[in-house]
Amino acid sequence: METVQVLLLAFVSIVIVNNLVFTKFLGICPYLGVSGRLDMAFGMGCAVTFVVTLAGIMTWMINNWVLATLHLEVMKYVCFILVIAGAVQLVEMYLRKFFPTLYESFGIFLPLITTNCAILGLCLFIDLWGIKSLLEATVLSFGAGIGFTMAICIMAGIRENLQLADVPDCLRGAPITLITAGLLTLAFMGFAGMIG
Amino acid sequence: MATEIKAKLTFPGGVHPPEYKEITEDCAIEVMPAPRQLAVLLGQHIGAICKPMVARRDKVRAGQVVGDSDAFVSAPLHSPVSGTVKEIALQSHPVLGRAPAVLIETDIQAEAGKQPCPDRFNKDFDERQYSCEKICESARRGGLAGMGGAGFPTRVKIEPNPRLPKHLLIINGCECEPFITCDYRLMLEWTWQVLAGIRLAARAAQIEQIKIGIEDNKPRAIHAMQQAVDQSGQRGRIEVVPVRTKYPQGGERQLIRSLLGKNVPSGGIPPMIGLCVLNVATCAALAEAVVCDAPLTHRVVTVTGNAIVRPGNYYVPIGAAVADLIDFCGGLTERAAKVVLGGPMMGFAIADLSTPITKTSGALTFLSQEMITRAKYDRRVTPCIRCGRCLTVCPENLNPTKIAHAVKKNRLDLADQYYMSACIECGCCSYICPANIELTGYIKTGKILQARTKKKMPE
Amino acid sequence: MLSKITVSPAPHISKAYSTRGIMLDVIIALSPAVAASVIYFRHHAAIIIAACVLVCVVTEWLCNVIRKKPNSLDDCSAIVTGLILALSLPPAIPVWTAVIGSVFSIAIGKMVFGGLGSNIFNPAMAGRLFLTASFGTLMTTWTVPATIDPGMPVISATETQAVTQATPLAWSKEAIKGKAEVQTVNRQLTASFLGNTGGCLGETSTIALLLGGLYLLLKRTITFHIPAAVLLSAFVCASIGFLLKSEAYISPLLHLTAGGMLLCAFFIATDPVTAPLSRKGKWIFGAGVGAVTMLIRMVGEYPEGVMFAVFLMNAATPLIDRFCKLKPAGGVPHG
Amino acid sequence: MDKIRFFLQQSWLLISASLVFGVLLAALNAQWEPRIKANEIAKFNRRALALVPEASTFETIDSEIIVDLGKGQKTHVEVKKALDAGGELIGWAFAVEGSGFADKIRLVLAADAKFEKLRGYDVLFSNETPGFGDKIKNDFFKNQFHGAPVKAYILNKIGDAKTIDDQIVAISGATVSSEAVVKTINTFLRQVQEALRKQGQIGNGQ
Amino acid sequence: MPIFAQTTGMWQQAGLAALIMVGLGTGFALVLLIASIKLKVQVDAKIEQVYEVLPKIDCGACGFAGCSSYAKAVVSDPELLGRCAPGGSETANKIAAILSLSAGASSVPARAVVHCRSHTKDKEFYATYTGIPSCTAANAVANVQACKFGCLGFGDCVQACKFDALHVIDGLATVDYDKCTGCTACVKACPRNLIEMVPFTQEKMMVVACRSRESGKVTRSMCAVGCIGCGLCVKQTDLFSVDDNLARMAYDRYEPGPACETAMEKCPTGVIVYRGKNALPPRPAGEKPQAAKV
Amino acid sequence: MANNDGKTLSPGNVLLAGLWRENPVLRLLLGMCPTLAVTAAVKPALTMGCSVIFVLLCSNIVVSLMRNLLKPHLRILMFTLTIATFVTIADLFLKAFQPDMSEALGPYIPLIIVNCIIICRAEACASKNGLFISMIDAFGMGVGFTLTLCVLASIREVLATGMIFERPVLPVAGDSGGWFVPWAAMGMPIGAFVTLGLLLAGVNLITRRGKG
Ligand SMILES: Cc1cc2nc3c(=O)[nH]c(=O)nc-3n(C[C@H](O)[C@H](O)[C@H](O)COP(=O)(O)O)c2cc1C
Ligand SMILES: Cc1cc2nc3c(=O)[nH]c(=O)nc-3n(C[C@H](O)[C@H](O)[C@H](O)COP(=O)(O)O)c2cc1C
Ligand SMILES: Cc1cc2nc3c(=O)[nH]c(=O)nc-3n(C[C@H](O)[C@H](O)[C@H](O)COP(=O)(O)O)c2cc1C
Ligand SMILES: Cc1cc2nc3c(=O)[nH]c(=O)nc-3n(C[C@H](O)[C@H](O)[C@H](O)CO)c2cc1C
Ligand code: SF4
Ligand code: SF4
Ligand code: SF4
Ligand code: SF4
Ligand code: FES
Repeated sequence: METVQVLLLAFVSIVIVNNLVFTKFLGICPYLGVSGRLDMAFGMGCAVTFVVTLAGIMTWMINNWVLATLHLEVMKYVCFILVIAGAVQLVEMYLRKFFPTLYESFGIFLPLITTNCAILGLCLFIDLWGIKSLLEATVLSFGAGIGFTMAICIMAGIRENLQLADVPDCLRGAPITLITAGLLTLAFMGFAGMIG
Repeated sequence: MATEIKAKLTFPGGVHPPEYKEITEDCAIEVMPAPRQLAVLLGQHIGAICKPMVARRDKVRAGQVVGDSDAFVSAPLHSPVSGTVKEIALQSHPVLGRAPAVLIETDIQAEAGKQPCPDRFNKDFDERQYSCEKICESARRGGLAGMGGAGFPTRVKIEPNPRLPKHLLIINGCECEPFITCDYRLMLEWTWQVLAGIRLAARAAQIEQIKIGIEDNKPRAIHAMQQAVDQSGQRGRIEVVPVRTKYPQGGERQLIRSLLGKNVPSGGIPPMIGLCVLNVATCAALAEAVVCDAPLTHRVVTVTGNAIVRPGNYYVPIGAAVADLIDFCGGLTERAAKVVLGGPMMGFAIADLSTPITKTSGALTFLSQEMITRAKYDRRVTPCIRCGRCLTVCPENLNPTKIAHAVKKNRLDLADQYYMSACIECGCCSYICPANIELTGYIKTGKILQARTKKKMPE
Repeated sequence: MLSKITVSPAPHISKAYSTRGIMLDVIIALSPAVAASVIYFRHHAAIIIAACVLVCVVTEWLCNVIRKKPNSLDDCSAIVTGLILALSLPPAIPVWTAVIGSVFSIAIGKMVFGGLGSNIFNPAMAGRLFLTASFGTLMTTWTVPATIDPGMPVISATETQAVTQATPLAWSKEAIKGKAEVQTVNRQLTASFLGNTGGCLGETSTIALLLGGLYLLLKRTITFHIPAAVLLSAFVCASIGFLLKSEAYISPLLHLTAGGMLLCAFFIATDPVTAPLSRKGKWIFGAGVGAVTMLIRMVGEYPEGVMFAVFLMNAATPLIDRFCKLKPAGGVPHG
Repeated sequence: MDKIRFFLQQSWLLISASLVFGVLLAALNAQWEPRIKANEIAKFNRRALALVPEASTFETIDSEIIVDLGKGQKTHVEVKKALDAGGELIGWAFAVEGSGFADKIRLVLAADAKFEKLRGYDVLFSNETPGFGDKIKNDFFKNQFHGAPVKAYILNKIGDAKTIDDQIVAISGATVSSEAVVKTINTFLRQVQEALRKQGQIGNGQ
Repeated sequence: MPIFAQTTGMWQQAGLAALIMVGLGTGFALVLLIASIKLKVQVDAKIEQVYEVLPKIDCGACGFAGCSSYAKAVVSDPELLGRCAPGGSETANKIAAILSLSAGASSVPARAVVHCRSHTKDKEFYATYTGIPSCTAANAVANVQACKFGCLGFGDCVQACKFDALHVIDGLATVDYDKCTGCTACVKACPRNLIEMVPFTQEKMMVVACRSRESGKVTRSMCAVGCIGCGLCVKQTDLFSVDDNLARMAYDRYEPGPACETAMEKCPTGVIVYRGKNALPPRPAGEKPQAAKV
Repeated sequence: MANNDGKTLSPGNVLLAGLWRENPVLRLLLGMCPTLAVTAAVKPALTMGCSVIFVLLCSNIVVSLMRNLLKPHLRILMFTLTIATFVTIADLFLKAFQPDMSEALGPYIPLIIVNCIIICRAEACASKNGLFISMIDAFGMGVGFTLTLCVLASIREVLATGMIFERPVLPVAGDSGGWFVPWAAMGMPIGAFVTLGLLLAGVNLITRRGKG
């Protein structure tokens, strides 16, 4: 019962209270780049969720089972990124070959994700927070993906509306998106401290 | 005087503009003599534009065919007077801008002027003496086209269609537009003729059941029609149904929704759900065409508004210029700022007063500056404040502001996603918008652009 | 005679109200709350309100000048923003703070998005949030209404000087933490109804806000959907807490009358620009505002959650709109 | 064989780069690791030294000290002796951890030789909001603990921050962070005192 | 600190690190090699080519999910050219080159010509138009201006032109031939079909800048510079023809010469003008005709 | 673009490209995450910038040297491997010699690995150009990045704390009687986003005006 509660809190916390985009500035590039249309944003969100869950689990295992036992923490970053990049590339090739429709709808986002800080960032934060159970790491990774999806979908909705608005020329595109993102972080501030 | 009637039947959405019907509702139909010159436009109805059947300097008789087409969806055109064809030339058209027309110089000596013949009809009228085919043929030869606004050739509408069998005839006596009273006067004064037309239409279309929808702000018309139905022993078959006064109650889709609680599919037509909708004036014209063999050359026009000297309901030859009507009605007052062919909600603003009356022109409304800008600070347009009023009033349950914005930003794909094509252009959204945005205008524009990108409209 | 003739697409007549009319209505509806704030907080209130309105108007004018756009002041929306921002500020904040808030409201909250109608977030709340984030101490310093203490001290923000007069909601937070009696808090209901308690300028007097809200409803400037949804969902959430743990959670009625709940329900959440278009959307929006507010009030760290709730739901509005997309009366057309 | 050859043709670069980089990293790490370790200790020492300025070294005690965090969670505390130049015990210092407004808060606590009075605390790590919770780093708040008796502290919203006793005045607008500091100190301080006492390191077991 | 103080520990560590790295490296190299062979997917050659010139950093700046999806999109819709920010114009040009391989280039450039020369002062108005300022919207309203065929001047074509080559000058859409690329966007935009793509066989072309099919009398009453279909130009050269009250020029046969010049001079309303780069300003319009209407 | 193989590239041009014409943050919108995350104050921003210059320089050198040996399916892996190695070196260095900064920057130093600027330069410049041009390019891009970060950070730090480089520049209100009350919001995410947004708008204004 208690673990369930802990996991639930961890999930809510990473989705809302410690949302990677709003509080940790991670994954800003796709957040700005792929939030133009809702369907694209949702596809991106799904792809990120998938990869970040995978990456979170794999890096946790490598870190705790291999590197920590061998006292090779110095190899952490290199291993993390190799695992992420390799896995993403493999998954992409695999999807493209065997599930072309799935690939069309969400696999196209995969290559973009290797250079997405949210993935590596989450792995690093899991390490930094000293998460000791694989289950919690999994929940956190999945939650981070969900949090990213939520953020990018909200942004996409807003941007679709802004397309019809009379935004001053010099603010079109990235600037207004950034300002909107800033105001969004204000909205999520209300949840700060809710889960200790 | 009939008593107050409170109807319950209605549709969701719609608006309640001030009615202004009192200006002309007590003006009996008056015959307007033929003016010196008439211009019979060759495109007056939906469907193929007619080809001229006469040439320059030809003599024509009253009722003679001057234009026709072989197309299935079309109706012939007739000369309302005897006279000479002056020329065939471009003439201002309220919708098409400029369109070819047959210009006829009236032979004033020979022209007695056509009189309406409502006395030919009474309670003993029996439609069964006319065969279905004969009625359809008369409708076609008489050049009948819907007089409620769209001008769809009536023959096509009433002819039985095995693919789309019809089981109910709905007669549209709503006249929901402000100012207009021509249908009202018809129902009051030519009750029997209208009823005869209804029965003929039902016979032609082989429909047993008939409902006549009339807005509850016309208790006298409801009463008159009810009485006529009762007296002619048609009670079980024909039902006079009061509906709530609300614009656009007279839109056929809305009327059907009010009467039957059913929706006509978006972009579809009433026959798809087994219905036929006819306007009362169309019925009156049908009766005349079948019984008196008289083609559609004249119609009742409400000349109204607060900028005309002598408003009223007039029996006008089709092809008479707006200027002639103005002359006949004593001229415009100083305040005139807008001339609208039709009612203020859906009518077409014109500036060329030589524009002729067509089969679908039920009214001519002259508005003063105050009437146009009655609301608001000088019709200044502000950005949409997303108040949602336009959504609330849209009888088709659309999202007008989104469509209009999309059109404005040239995003026709987006406009389509918000079902631009389902708009009936009733104007409720523009009427209600506090920001004064011409939503209907944008939507119309969007439809035109859409049609052009699909290359349906070469011009 | 004909030189004056105009042509345009149909329709040729329109209803007799305008954007400006709507905004003026809101201003009228806010006047009881303005009056109450001046009664309770004297010249402090008057100065802040005047400053906010003035700065908002000037900022909008400046933005228009910079963008070389026609002047848009005559739609009066800047005045509404100024008023609502002022009414949501604590009585004792320095005027310069109000000025910064107003500039942020109009410049960042509204004009960068393209001005009236284009903004995603409620401008007044944007300003208030920015102030809260920047000057937390000043924004949580509640002075006593002048009717209780005519001297009404002006607070200088030293770092350890804490609450002067706790607001009902601050008490509620204490009660949740078990540091105050729920009963003592609940006894503030009457004071909160009249407005004779600590809080933001315009939010203290329930009766003034109700009056204004009623006016807006009667004039049909707003529809009942959003206020009803906000109050209902807040009431339900508060009741659940109250029923489960009445020793920690204050009475739902106090939750409705205290803090910015009514100001929000009638004036802030109803801002048409940042709320959904359709009726169904308005229900969802209102319910969301009520629920998030109560979540923050009862579980979160802040005593008051209205502005966060409104902001959050503003952000979700495009998605709600999309989710509640209307279907044409005759069904979706083919092709 | 061909396959292996082909594979090597394609991949020799990656493999050799891996080799080179791996060796490079390990070498650098070995080179710098002592420094990094020293930095960490230095950081603690710097903070602790500020609290116990007379100390010259801090020495970790050998015995285990376990603190109960409630809810069945326990943690190990590394307690250090502060020794002056002559090797005389002049105080105690140790790092503690609790959860603050936004993230974890890590503090250094120091007490006097008898573990009766607090020598104050300093922040090792915190992520509290700038302008709000990060005022727990400010002197006016920290000073309240300097010289305060080792007791369960009580947080008040109003009061005089200048008097040094068990009454702590909260940072205005950041009650949560203030509370977190007080709660963390309360959790650890007396348990450590108790444990040391039991081990006979202070007060001779009464 | 002495260099290589912990020599043994270090070499152990280095060995381990190298082992792990080499293991990972070899593993991935192997797996990816196999995958790249086994999972090869045939892609449209053109998309492949475009992809090759893209920076392949999948930054998403183009609004697409990575370079490959942008490559795919731009191949099917060349309007998306130039979205790649990191690649810049260099990349855009390369893509354009790839995409244009199939597009046959015609020898004579076609440029837009507005077939109206009526400025505000030349036109007759019956009324003030107060509706939406767009040509398409206004064209749906009767009598916005007397001539049903002339330029409305609300600039739908200006909006459509991506190259800033069109401007409404004094109520008349005017092409800037230094900028026009002949993309035909404006042709589609004009609701009155006034804009036609004319093959510019010469630096400047002689055009009949009118589309009015009204009778001469009516045209005169509506516009000071409209074609009245009098046929004087036809008498000079057979490059002109009149049909439906409107003179037309056979652009494909056009050669400058004295006959054309005479026709231009003889034209009573001056509707024959030059259009093109450094075309002379047209002859000033005659008197504005008296309003023939009420 | 600096990577045009046909044309000869002048070093000055390449350098300037990074500083302004193709400034990674302001013009290419790359590397947004660190830009936003570490600009609450100038010192961490500068540290971050220097780390990026170091990594960029090293990885460009390595990539440029082995540019002719790359196999397509292993290219990305090769790049990330190189970058990750140098990032780890930078991280170790900071931990050893700048422990405070290392702590302040936290995971954002390792996140340089996925900073789009570096992989973008590796791909767009180093893998196509010789050593010299690649180095110049790395230096220009890195300095452009650092300068932008510093501009952003100084605006934020002044408004959020009244200080620059932790030295007071505005008299902060308090017992000593200053007038400036710090805008804490500028130190929070909102400050980062809005300041960068307005900065970008300013840049847009300048460049569009330049084009006429
Ligand atoms: C393409 C088309 C086909 C139609 N076919 C029929 C038909 O078969 N039967 C019929 O009764 N009406 C038909 N109509 C007429 C419509 O039912 C309707 O009466 C007409 O569009 C005018 O309606 P409105 O004034 O509400 O626009 C047709 C209309 C259109 C545009
Ligand atoms: C918004 C709107 C309002 C209409 N109002 C009326 C009306 O008041 N009376 C009427 O007879 N037809 C009205 N019509 C036309 C009807 O939809 C329909 O075309 C007509 O009743 C069919 O009969 P007809 O073919 O005999 O004209 C309206 C149409 C629309 C789109
Ligand atoms: C942007 C923002 C950040 C805040 N950060 C903190 C914080 O880090 N620590 C804290 O204790 N309170 C913080 N607060 C304030 C608390 O949420 C809350 O107002 C306080 O705990 C109770 O107020 P009081 O001190 O007036 O009782 C913050 C408030 C805002 C608006
Ligand atoms: C009912 C109503 C409520 C409004 N509430 C607000 C508000 O809470 N905050 C605000 O800045 N403007 C408000 N406005 C004014 C206006 O809509 C606002 O400035 C726009 O968001 C600016 O685009 C309101 C207007 C109306 C009609
Ligand atoms: S004009 Fe169209 S969109 Fe507007 S209310 Fe009528 S049907 Fe709806
Ligand atoms: S009625 Fe006008 S202001 Fe209101 S939502 Fe519709 S378009 Fe916008
Ligand atoms: S839209 Fe195209 S064809 Fe027309 S003027 Fe502009 S560049 Fe020329
Ligand atoms: S040429 Fe056509 S589109 Fe252009 S302004 Fe004239 S009428 Fe409008
Ligand atoms: S820098 Fe973070 S996703 Fe690109």
